[in-house]
Amino acid sequence: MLNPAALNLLYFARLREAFGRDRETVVMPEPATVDGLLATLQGRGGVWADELSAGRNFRVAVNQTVSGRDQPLRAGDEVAIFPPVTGG
Amino acid sequence: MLNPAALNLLYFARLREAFGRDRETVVMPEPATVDGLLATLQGRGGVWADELSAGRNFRVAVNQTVSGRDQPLRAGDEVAIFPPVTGG
Amino acid sequence: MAERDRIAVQTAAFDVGAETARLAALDRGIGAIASFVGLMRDQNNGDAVQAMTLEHYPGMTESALADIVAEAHGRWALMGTTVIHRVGPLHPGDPIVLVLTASAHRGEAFAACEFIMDYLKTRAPFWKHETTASGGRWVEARDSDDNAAARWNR
Amino acid sequence: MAERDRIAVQTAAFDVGAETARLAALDRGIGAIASFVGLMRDQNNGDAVQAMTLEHYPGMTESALADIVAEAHGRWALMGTTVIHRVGPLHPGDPIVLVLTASAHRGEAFAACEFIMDYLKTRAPFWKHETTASGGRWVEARDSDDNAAARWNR
Repeated sequence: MLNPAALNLLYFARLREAFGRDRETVVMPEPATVDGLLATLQGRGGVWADELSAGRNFRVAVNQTVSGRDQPLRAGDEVAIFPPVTGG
Repeated sequence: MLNPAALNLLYFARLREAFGRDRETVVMPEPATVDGLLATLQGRGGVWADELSAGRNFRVAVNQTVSGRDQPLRAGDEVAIFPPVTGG
Repeated sequence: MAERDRIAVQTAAFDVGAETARLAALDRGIGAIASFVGLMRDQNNGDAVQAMTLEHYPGMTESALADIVAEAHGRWALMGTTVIHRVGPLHPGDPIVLVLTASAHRGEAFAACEFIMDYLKTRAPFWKHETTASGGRWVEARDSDDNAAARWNR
Repeated sequence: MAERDRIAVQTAAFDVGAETARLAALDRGIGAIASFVGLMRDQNNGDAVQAMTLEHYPGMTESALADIVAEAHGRWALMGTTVIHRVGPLHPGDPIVLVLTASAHRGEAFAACEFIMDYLKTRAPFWKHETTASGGRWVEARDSDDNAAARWNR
Protein backbone atom coordinates (compact mmCIF):
# COMPACT_ATOMS: atom_id res chain seq x y z
CA MET A 1 0.00 0.00 0.00
CA LEU A 2 2.82 2.35 0.91
CA ASN A 3 5.33 3.60 -1.60
CA PRO A 4 8.47 1.58 -0.77
CA ALA A 5 10.45 4.65 0.28
CA ALA A 6 7.72 7.01 1.50
CA LEU A 7 8.45 8.50 4.94
CA ASN A 8 5.88 10.22 7.16
CA LEU A 9 7.57 13.33 8.53
CA LEU A 10 6.35 15.29 11.57
CA TYR A 11 7.59 18.68 12.79
CA PHE A 12 7.00 20.16 16.24
CA ALA A 13 7.18 23.46 18.09
CA ARG A 14 9.66 26.03 16.69
CA LEU A 15 10.52 23.81 13.71
CA ARG A 16 6.85 23.30 12.86
CA GLU A 17 6.47 27.09 12.76
CA ALA A 18 9.72 27.66 10.85
CA PHE A 19 8.84 25.08 8.18
CA GLY A 20 5.22 26.23 7.97
CA ARG A 21 3.84 22.71 8.23
CA ASP A 22 3.28 20.05 10.88
CA ARG A 23 3.60 17.01 8.55
CA GLU A 24 4.42 15.88 5.04
CA THR A 25 5.33 12.73 3.11
CA VAL A 26 8.81 12.53 1.58
CA VAL A 27 9.98 9.83 -0.85
CA MET A 28 13.62 8.80 -0.49
CA PRO A 29 15.79 6.45 -2.56
CA GLU A 30 16.61 3.32 -0.56
CA PRO A 31 18.65 2.48 1.44
CA ALA A 32 17.77 5.64 3.37
CA THR A 33 19.12 6.92 6.69
CA VAL A 34 18.32 9.85 8.99
CA ASP A 35 21.45 11.58 7.67
CA GLY A 36 20.28 11.12 4.08
CA LEU A 37 16.85 12.49 4.88
CA LEU A 38 18.33 15.54 6.62
CA ALA A 39 20.57 16.18 3.58
CA THR A 40 17.53 16.01 1.30
CA LEU A 41 15.61 18.48 3.46
CA GLN A 42 18.58 20.84 3.72
CA GLY A 43 18.73 20.73 -0.08
CA ARG A 44 15.51 22.75 -0.12
CA GLY A 45 17.60 25.72 1.01
CA GLY A 46 16.34 28.72 2.99
CA VAL A 47 14.95 27.93 6.42
CA TRP A 48 15.49 24.19 5.78
CA ALA A 49 19.21 24.59 5.20
CA ASP A 50 19.43 26.95 8.15
CA GLU A 51 17.47 25.01 10.77
CA LEU A 52 18.87 21.58 9.91
CA SER A 53 22.54 22.54 9.57
CA ALA A 54 25.05 20.56 11.62
CA GLY A 55 25.50 23.32 14.19
CA ARG A 56 21.82 23.54 15.14
CA ASN A 57 20.38 21.72 18.12
CA PHE A 58 17.47 19.47 17.13
CA ARG A 59 16.36 15.85 17.68
CA VAL A 60 15.12 13.15 15.31
CA ALA A 61 12.77 10.39 16.47
CA VAL A 62 12.07 7.39 14.25
CA ASN A 63 8.82 5.62 15.05
CA GLN A 64 8.61 7.64 18.29
CA THR A 65 12.09 6.72 19.58
CA VAL A 66 14.91 9.28 19.57
CA SER A 67 17.46 8.03 17.02
CA GLY A 68 21.01 8.62 15.87
CA ARG A 69 21.91 10.07 12.48
CA ASP A 70 22.97 6.70 11.05
CA GLN A 71 19.57 5.11 11.79
CA PRO A 72 18.24 3.28 8.67
CA LEU A 73 14.81 4.34 7.45
CA ARG A 74 12.23 2.04 5.90
CA ALA A 75 9.09 2.79 3.92
CA GLY A 76 6.27 3.87 6.21
CA ASP A 77 8.52 5.03 9.02
CA GLU A 78 7.31 7.97 11.11
CA VAL A 79 10.19 10.45 11.37
CA ALA A 80 9.76 13.41 13.73
CA ILE A 81 12.12 16.39 13.83
CA PHE A 82 11.89 18.72 16.82
CA PRO A 83 13.82 21.10 19.09
CA PRO A 84 15.16 20.02 22.51
CA VAL A 85 12.19 19.40 24.81
CA THR A 86 11.06 21.94 27.42
CA GLY A 87 8.20 20.34 29.36
CA GLY A 88 7.81 19.77 33.08
CA MET B 1 7.03 31.73 94.23
CA LEU B 2 9.14 28.80 93.11
CA ASN B 3 11.46 26.98 95.46
CA PRO B 4 14.92 28.27 94.42
CA ALA B 5 16.10 24.85 93.24
CA ALA B 6 12.83 23.18 92.21
CA LEU B 7 12.95 21.58 88.73
CA ASN B 8 9.91 20.53 86.72
CA LEU B 9 10.72 17.11 85.26
CA LEU B 10 8.86 15.52 82.33
CA TYR B 11 9.18 11.93 81.05
CA PHE B 12 8.02 10.65 77.67
CA ALA B 13 7.30 7.39 75.85
CA ARG B 14 9.20 4.32 77.09
CA LEU B 15 10.78 6.26 79.99
CA ARG B 16 7.37 7.60 81.09
CA GLU B 17 6.13 4.01 81.26
CA ALA B 18 9.29 2.68 82.95
CA PHE B 19 9.21 5.39 85.63
CA GLY B 20 5.45 5.10 86.14
CA ARG B 21 4.92 8.86 85.92
CA ASP B 22 4.84 11.59 83.31
CA ARG B 23 6.01 14.46 85.55
CA GLU B 24 7.31 15.36 88.98
CA THR B 25 9.06 18.18 90.81
CA VAL B 26 12.59 17.55 92.10
CA VAL B 27 14.51 19.89 94.40
CA MET B 28 18.27 20.05 93.80
CA PRO B 29 21.05 21.84 95.71
CA GLU B 30 22.44 24.70 93.61
CA PRO B 31 24.49 25.04 91.47
CA ALA B 32 22.76 22.20 89.64
CA THR B 33 23.54 20.65 86.24
CA VAL B 34 21.94 18.01 84.04
CA ASP B 35 24.65 15.58 85.15
CA GLY B 36 23.89 16.27 88.80
CA LEU B 37 20.17 15.76 88.25
CA LEU B 38 20.78 12.45 86.45
CA ALA B 39 23.02 11.28 89.34
CA THR B 40 20.27 12.17 91.81
CA LEU B 41 17.66 10.22 89.82
CA GLN B 42 19.98 7.21 89.40
CA GLY B 43 20.43 7.27 93.18
CA ARG B 44 16.82 6.07 93.44
CA GLY B 45 18.08 2.68 92.22
CA GLY B 46 16.01 0.09 90.35
CA VAL B 47 14.60 1.18 86.99
CA TRP B 48 16.04 4.70 87.55
CA ALA B 49 19.59 3.44 87.89
CA ASP B 50 19.06 1.10 84.96
CA GLU B 51 17.41 3.46 82.44
CA LEU B 52 19.64 6.46 83.19
CA SER B 53 23.01 4.66 83.31
CA ALA B 54 25.77 6.00 81.06
CA GLY B 55 25.39 3.26 78.48
CA ARG B 56 21.69 3.90 77.78
CA ASN B 57 20.51 6.02 74.90
CA PHE B 58 18.29 8.89 76.06
CA ARG B 59 18.02 12.65 75.55
CA VAL B 60 17.63 15.55 77.96
CA ALA B 61 15.92 18.80 76.95
CA VAL B 62 16.09 21.88 79.19
CA ASN B 63 13.28 24.36 78.58
CA GLN B 64 12.39 22.46 75.39
CA THR B 65 15.89 22.54 73.85
CA VAL B 66 18.03 19.39 73.71
CA SER B 67 20.95 20.00 76.06
CA GLY B 68 24.36 18.61 76.97
CA ARG B 69 25.12 16.97 80.30
CA ASP B 70 27.02 20.01 81.62
CA GLN B 71 24.03 22.35 81.10
CA PRO B 72 23.40 24.41 84.28
CA LEU B 73 19.90 24.17 85.75
CA ARG B 74 18.04 27.01 87.46
CA ALA B 75 14.97 26.98 89.67
CA GLY B 76 11.83 26.61 87.59
CA ASP B 77 13.54 24.98 84.63
CA GLU B 78 11.55 22.41 82.64
CA VAL B 79 13.74 19.32 82.20
CA ALA B 80 12.47 16.55 79.92
CA ILE B 81 14.04 13.11 79.68
CA PHE B 82 13.06 10.91 76.74
CA PRO B 83 14.23 8.15 74.36
CA PRO B 84 15.54 8.90 70.83
CA VAL B 85 12.64 10.22 68.74
CA THR B 86 10.77 8.03 66.25
CA GLY B 87 8.23 10.27 64.49
CA GLY B 88 7.74 10.95 60.81
CA MET C 1 -7.04 -4.72 40.51
CA ALA C 2 -5.73 -1.19 40.63
CA GLU C 3 -2.92 -0.31 38.24
CA ARG C 4 0.40 0.25 39.92
CA ASP C 5 1.43 3.01 37.51
CA ARG C 6 -0.70 5.77 36.02
CA ILE C 7 0.44 8.01 33.16
CA ALA C 8 -1.78 10.71 31.68
CA VAL C 9 -1.37 13.59 29.22
CA GLN C 10 -4.36 15.88 29.46
CA THR C 11 -5.63 19.45 29.15
CA ALA C 12 -7.55 19.27 32.45
CA ALA C 13 -6.07 20.13 35.83
CA PHE C 14 -5.20 17.27 38.20
CA ASP C 15 -6.23 16.55 41.80
CA VAL C 16 -3.15 16.07 43.99
CA GLY C 17 -5.21 14.82 46.93
CA ALA C 18 -7.07 12.21 44.90
CA GLU C 19 -3.89 11.02 43.18
CA THR C 20 -2.10 10.69 46.55
CA ALA C 21 -5.05 8.73 47.96
CA ARG C 22 -5.04 6.40 44.93
CA LEU C 23 -1.39 5.47 45.55
CA ALA C 24 -1.84 5.18 49.33
CA ALA C 25 -4.65 2.66 48.78
CA LEU C 26 -2.55 0.38 46.54
CA ASP C 27 -0.67 -1.44 49.28
CA ARG C 28 -0.56 -1.27 53.10
CA GLY C 29 3.22 -1.71 52.87
CA ILE C 30 3.59 1.80 51.40
CA GLY C 31 5.18 4.07 53.99
CA ALA C 32 6.32 6.95 51.79
CA ILE C 33 4.82 8.98 48.96
CA ALA C 34 7.01 11.70 47.44
CA SER C 35 5.50 14.12 45.00
CA PHE C 36 6.32 17.04 42.77
CA VAL C 37 4.01 19.66 41.30
CA GLY C 38 5.40 21.97 38.61
CA LEU C 39 3.57 25.29 38.30
CA MET C 40 3.58 27.95 35.62
CA ARG C 41 5.54 30.95 36.88
CA ASP C 42 4.64 34.54 35.98
CA GLN C 43 8.19 35.20 34.83
CA ASN C 44 10.95 33.52 32.81
CA ASN C 45 14.44 34.75 31.96
CA GLY C 46 13.60 38.12 33.50
CA ASP C 47 10.44 38.75 31.47
CA ALA C 48 6.86 38.75 32.71
CA VAL C 49 4.94 35.87 31.13
CA GLN C 50 1.20 36.23 30.57
CA ALA C 51 0.25 32.86 29.10
CA MET C 52 1.73 29.60 27.86
CA THR C 53 0.76 26.83 25.48
CA LEU C 54 2.19 23.35 25.87
CA GLU C 55 2.60 21.32 22.68
CA HIS C 56 3.44 17.61 22.68
CA TYR C 57 3.95 14.64 20.37
CA PRO C 58 0.92 12.37 20.91
CA GLY C 59 1.91 8.74 21.09
CA MET C 60 5.61 9.34 21.67
CA THR C 61 4.83 11.38 24.80
CA GLU C 62 3.07 8.50 26.51
CA SER C 63 5.72 5.95 25.50
CA ALA C 64 8.57 8.25 26.61
CA LEU C 65 6.91 8.69 30.02
CA ALA C 66 6.34 4.92 30.29
CA ASP C 67 10.04 4.31 29.52
CA ILE C 68 11.08 6.77 32.24
CA VAL C 69 8.78 5.14 34.80
CA ALA C 70 10.06 1.68 33.81
CA GLU C 71 13.63 2.86 34.34
CA ALA C 72 12.68 4.21 37.78
CA HIS C 73 11.20 0.82 38.68
CA GLY C 74 14.48 -0.80 37.67
CA ARG C 75 16.46 1.48 39.97
CA TRP C 76 14.24 1.61 43.08
CA ALA C 77 11.69 -0.62 44.84
CA LEU C 78 8.62 1.41 43.93
CA MET C 79 5.11 0.23 44.78
CA GLY C 80 3.32 2.73 42.54
CA THR C 81 3.83 5.87 40.46
CA THR C 82 1.74 8.59 38.86
CA VAL C 83 2.84 10.98 36.11
CA ILE C 84 0.34 13.53 34.79
CA HIS C 85 1.39 16.28 32.37
CA ARG C 86 -0.93 18.95 31.06
CA VAL C 87 -0.95 20.26 27.49
CA GLY C 88 -2.72 23.18 25.82
CA PRO C 89 -3.18 26.73 27.14
CA LEU C 90 -2.04 27.57 30.69
CA HIS C 91 -1.77 30.69 32.82
CA PRO C 92 0.52 31.80 35.70
CA GLY C 93 -0.15 29.74 38.81
CA ASP C 94 -1.59 26.82 36.85
CA PRO C 95 -0.19 23.37 37.69
CA ILE C 96 1.67 21.82 34.72
CA VAL C 97 3.02 18.48 35.87
CA LEU C 98 2.47 16.04 38.75
CA VAL C 99 4.81 13.17 39.66
CA LEU C 100 4.10 10.85 42.60
CA THR C 101 6.20 7.90 43.75
CA ALA C 102 5.27 5.38 46.45
CA SER C 103 7.68 3.12 48.30
CA ALA C 104 8.13 1.41 51.65
CA HIS C 105 10.68 4.01 52.80
CA ARG C 106 11.26 7.66 52.03
CA GLY C 107 14.76 7.54 50.50
CA GLU C 108 13.62 5.55 47.47
CA ALA C 109 10.45 7.60 46.99
CA PHE C 110 12.37 10.90 47.02
CA ALA C 111 15.10 9.68 44.65
CA ALA C 112 12.64 8.17 42.17
CA CYS C 113 10.45 11.29 42.13
CA GLU C 114 13.40 13.58 41.39
CA PHE C 115 14.76 11.13 38.79
CA ILE C 116 11.43 10.99 36.93
CA MET C 117 11.24 14.80 36.87
CA ASP C 118 14.83 15.16 35.65
CA TYR C 119 14.30 12.63 32.87
CA LEU C 120 10.89 14.03 31.93
CA LYS C 121 12.48 17.48 31.53
CA THR C 122 15.03 16.18 29.02
CA ARG C 123 13.34 13.17 27.33
CA ALA C 124 9.57 13.66 27.14
CA PRO C 125 8.46 15.50 23.98
CA PHE C 126 6.76 18.60 25.38
CA TRP C 127 7.45 22.14 24.21
CA LYS C 128 6.48 25.39 25.93
CA HIS C 129 5.44 28.45 23.95
CA GLU C 130 5.05 31.55 26.13
CA THR C 131 3.46 34.94 25.59
CA THR C 132 5.25 38.02 26.94
CA ALA C 133 4.60 41.75 26.48
CA SER C 134 6.84 41.66 23.38
CA GLY C 135 5.05 38.71 21.76
CA GLY C 136 5.27 34.93 21.64
CA ARG C 137 8.43 32.82 21.93
CA TRP C 138 9.42 29.20 22.27
CA VAL C 139 11.10 28.43 25.59
CA GLU C 140 14.73 27.36 25.15
CA ALA C 141 16.02 24.16 26.74
CA ARG C 142 18.21 24.75 29.80
CA ASP C 143 21.70 23.35 30.33
CA SER C 144 20.79 23.00 34.02
CA ASP C 145 18.16 20.41 33.08
CA ASP C 146 20.69 18.42 31.05
CA ASN C 147 23.05 18.52 34.02
CA ALA C 148 20.31 17.42 36.43
CA ALA C 149 19.50 14.42 34.22
CA ALA C 150 23.18 13.54 33.67
CA ARG C 151 23.91 13.11 37.38
CA TRP C 152 21.79 9.90 37.45
CA ASN C 153 24.38 8.27 35.16
CA ARG C 154 27.27 8.87 37.53
CA MET D 1 -1.39 38.33 54.17
CA ALA D 2 -0.97 34.57 54.03
CA GLU D 3 1.71 33.04 56.23
CA ARG D 4 4.70 31.70 54.32
CA ASP D 5 5.20 28.77 56.69
CA ARG D 6 2.59 26.58 58.34
CA ILE D 7 3.35 24.11 61.13
CA ALA D 8 0.66 21.99 62.79
CA VAL D 9 0.56 19.08 65.23
CA GLN D 10 -2.90 17.55 65.22
CA THR D 11 -4.95 14.38 65.66
CA ALA D 12 -7.00 15.05 62.49
CA ALA D 13 -5.99 13.88 59.02
CA PHE D 14 -4.64 16.47 56.57
CA ASP D 15 -5.72 17.45 53.05
CA VAL D 16 -2.76 17.21 50.65
CA GLY D 17 -4.68 18.94 47.85
CA ALA D 18 -5.73 21.90 49.98
CA GLU D 19 -2.25 22.29 51.45
CA THR D 20 -0.68 22.21 47.98
CA ALA D 21 -3.17 24.83 46.77
CA ARG D 22 -2.39 27.05 49.76
CA LEU D 23 1.30 27.11 48.88
CA ALA D 24 0.68 27.52 45.14
CA ALA D 25 -1.41 30.64 45.86
CA LEU D 26 1.31 32.35 47.94
CA ASP D 27 3.39 33.68 45.06
CA ARG D 28 3.20 33.53 41.25
CA GLY D 29 6.97 33.06 41.20
CA ILE D 30 6.60 29.57 42.67
CA GLY D 31 7.43 27.00 39.99
CA ALA D 32 8.01 23.91 42.12
CA ILE D 33 6.28 22.27 45.07
CA ALA D 34 7.86 19.11 46.45
CA SER D 35 5.99 17.07 49.02
CA PHE D 36 6.26 14.04 51.21
CA VAL D 37 3.51 12.01 52.86
CA GLY D 38 4.49 9.42 55.46
CA LEU D 39 1.96 6.63 55.92
CA MET D 40 1.52 4.02 58.62
CA ARG D 41 2.62 0.62 57.26
CA ASP D 42 0.97 -2.66 58.26
CA GLN D 43 4.34 -4.14 59.18
CA ASN D 44 7.56 -3.17 60.98
CA ASN D 45 10.73 -5.17 61.59
CA GLY D 46 9.02 -8.24 60.15
CA ASP D 47 5.94 -8.13 62.39
CA ALA D 48 2.37 -7.30 61.41
CA VAL D 49 1.30 -4.05 63.10
CA GLN D 50 -2.37 -3.52 63.93
CA ALA D 51 -2.39 -0.04 65.41
CA MET D 52 -0.11 2.78 66.51
CA THR D 53 -0.23 5.68 68.93
CA LEU D 54 1.94 8.74 68.43
CA GLU D 55 3.03 10.59 71.56
CA HIS D 56 4.74 13.99 71.48
CA TYR D 57 6.09 16.75 73.69
CA PRO D 58 3.64 19.66 73.35
CA GLY D 59 5.45 22.96 73.06
CA MET D 60 8.84 21.53 72.24
CA THR D 61 7.40 19.74 69.19
CA GLU D 62 6.25 22.97 67.59
CA SER D 63 9.49 24.82 68.38
CA ALA D 64 11.63 21.92 67.09
CA LEU D 65 9.68 21.91 63.82
CA ALA D 66 10.00 25.70 63.55
CA ASP D 67 13.77 25.42 64.05
CA ILE D 68 14.02 22.80 61.30
CA VAL D 69 12.00 24.95 58.88
CA ALA D 70 14.12 28.00 59.75
CA GLU D 71 17.28 26.03 59.00
CA ALA D 72 15.80 24.96 55.64
CA HIS D 73 15.10 28.62 54.80
CA GLY D 74 18.74 29.38 55.58
CA ARG D 75 19.96 26.74 53.16
CA TRP D 76 17.56 27.16 50.22
CA ALA D 77 15.49 29.95 48.62
CA LEU D 78 12.09 28.69 49.76
CA MET D 79 8.90 30.67 49.15
CA GLY D 80 6.74 28.65 51.53
CA THR D 81 6.65 25.45 53.59
CA THR D 82 4.08 23.28 55.35
CA VAL D 83 4.76 20.69 58.04
CA ILE D 84 1.84 18.77 59.56
CA HIS D 85 2.38 15.85 61.93
CA ARG D 86 -0.41 13.78 63.42
CA VAL D 87 -0.49 12.48 67.00
CA GLY D 88 -2.76 10.04 68.80
CA PRO D 89 -4.14 6.71 67.55
CA LEU D 90 -3.48 5.65 63.94
CA HIS D 91 -4.10 2.57 61.82
CA PRO D 92 -2.36 0.99 58.81
CA GLY D 93 -2.74 3.17 55.73
CA ASP D 94 -3.30 6.34 57.76
CA PRO D 95 -1.20 9.36 56.79
CA ILE D 96 1.18 10.40 59.60
CA VAL D 97 3.19 13.36 58.34
CA LEU D 98 3.05 15.88 55.49
CA VAL D 99 5.92 18.12 54.38
CA LEU D 100 5.57 20.57 51.48
CA THR D 101 8.23 22.96 50.16
CA ALA D 102 7.73 25.64 47.51
CA SER D 103 10.47 27.28 45.49
CA ALA D 104 11.08 28.86 42.09
CA HIS D 105 12.85 25.75 40.80
CA ARG D 106 12.63 22.05 41.56
CA GLY D 107 16.14 21.32 42.84
CA GLU D 108 15.71 23.51 45.91
CA ALA D 109 12.19 22.28 46.65
CA PHE D 110 13.27 18.61 46.50
CA ALA D 111 16.37 19.13 48.66
CA ALA D 112 14.51 21.16 51.30
CA CYS D 113 11.66 18.64 51.52
CA GLU D 114 14.03 15.71 52.07
CA PHE D 115 16.10 17.77 54.54
CA ILE D 116 13.05 18.66 56.63
CA MET D 117 11.96 14.99 56.74
CA ASP D 118 15.45 13.79 57.70
CA TYR D 119 15.73 16.36 60.50
CA LEU D 120 12.15 15.80 61.69
CA LYS D 121 12.91 12.07 62.01
CA THR D 122 15.86 12.71 64.33
CA ARG D 123 15.04 16.01 66.09
CA ALA D 124 11.29 16.43 66.55
CA PRO D 125 9.99 14.89 69.82
CA PHE D 126 7.53 12.27 68.55
CA TRP D 127 7.45 8.65 69.69
CA LYS D 128 5.62 5.74 68.10
CA HIS D 129 4.04 2.99 70.15
CA GLU D 130 2.78 0.09 68.05
CA THR D 131 0.47 -2.84 68.72
CA THR D 132 1.38 -6.25 67.27
CA ALA D 133 -0.09 -9.72 67.82
CA SER D 134 2.33 -10.17 70.75
CA GLY D 135 1.38 -6.90 72.47
CA GLY D 136 2.51 -3.27 72.55
CA ARG D 137 6.04 -1.97 72.00
CA TRP D 138 7.83 1.32 71.55
CA VAL D 139 9.41 1.71 68.12
CA GLU D 140 13.21 1.89 68.31
CA ALA D 141 15.10 4.71 66.60
CA ARG D 142 16.88 3.65 63.39
CA ASP D 143 20.55 4.20 62.62
CA SER D 144 19.50 4.79 58.99
CA ASP D 145 17.61 7.91 60.11
CA ASP D 146 20.67 9.24 61.94
CA ASN D 147 22.74 8.59 58.81
CA ALA D 148 20.18 10.33 56.60
CA ALA D 149 20.24 13.43 58.82
CA ALA D 150 24.05 13.42 59.12
CA ARG D 151 24.62 13.71 55.36
CA TRP D 152 23.31 17.31 55.41
CA ASN D 153 26.35 18.29 57.52
CA ARG D 154 28.87 17.06 54.99
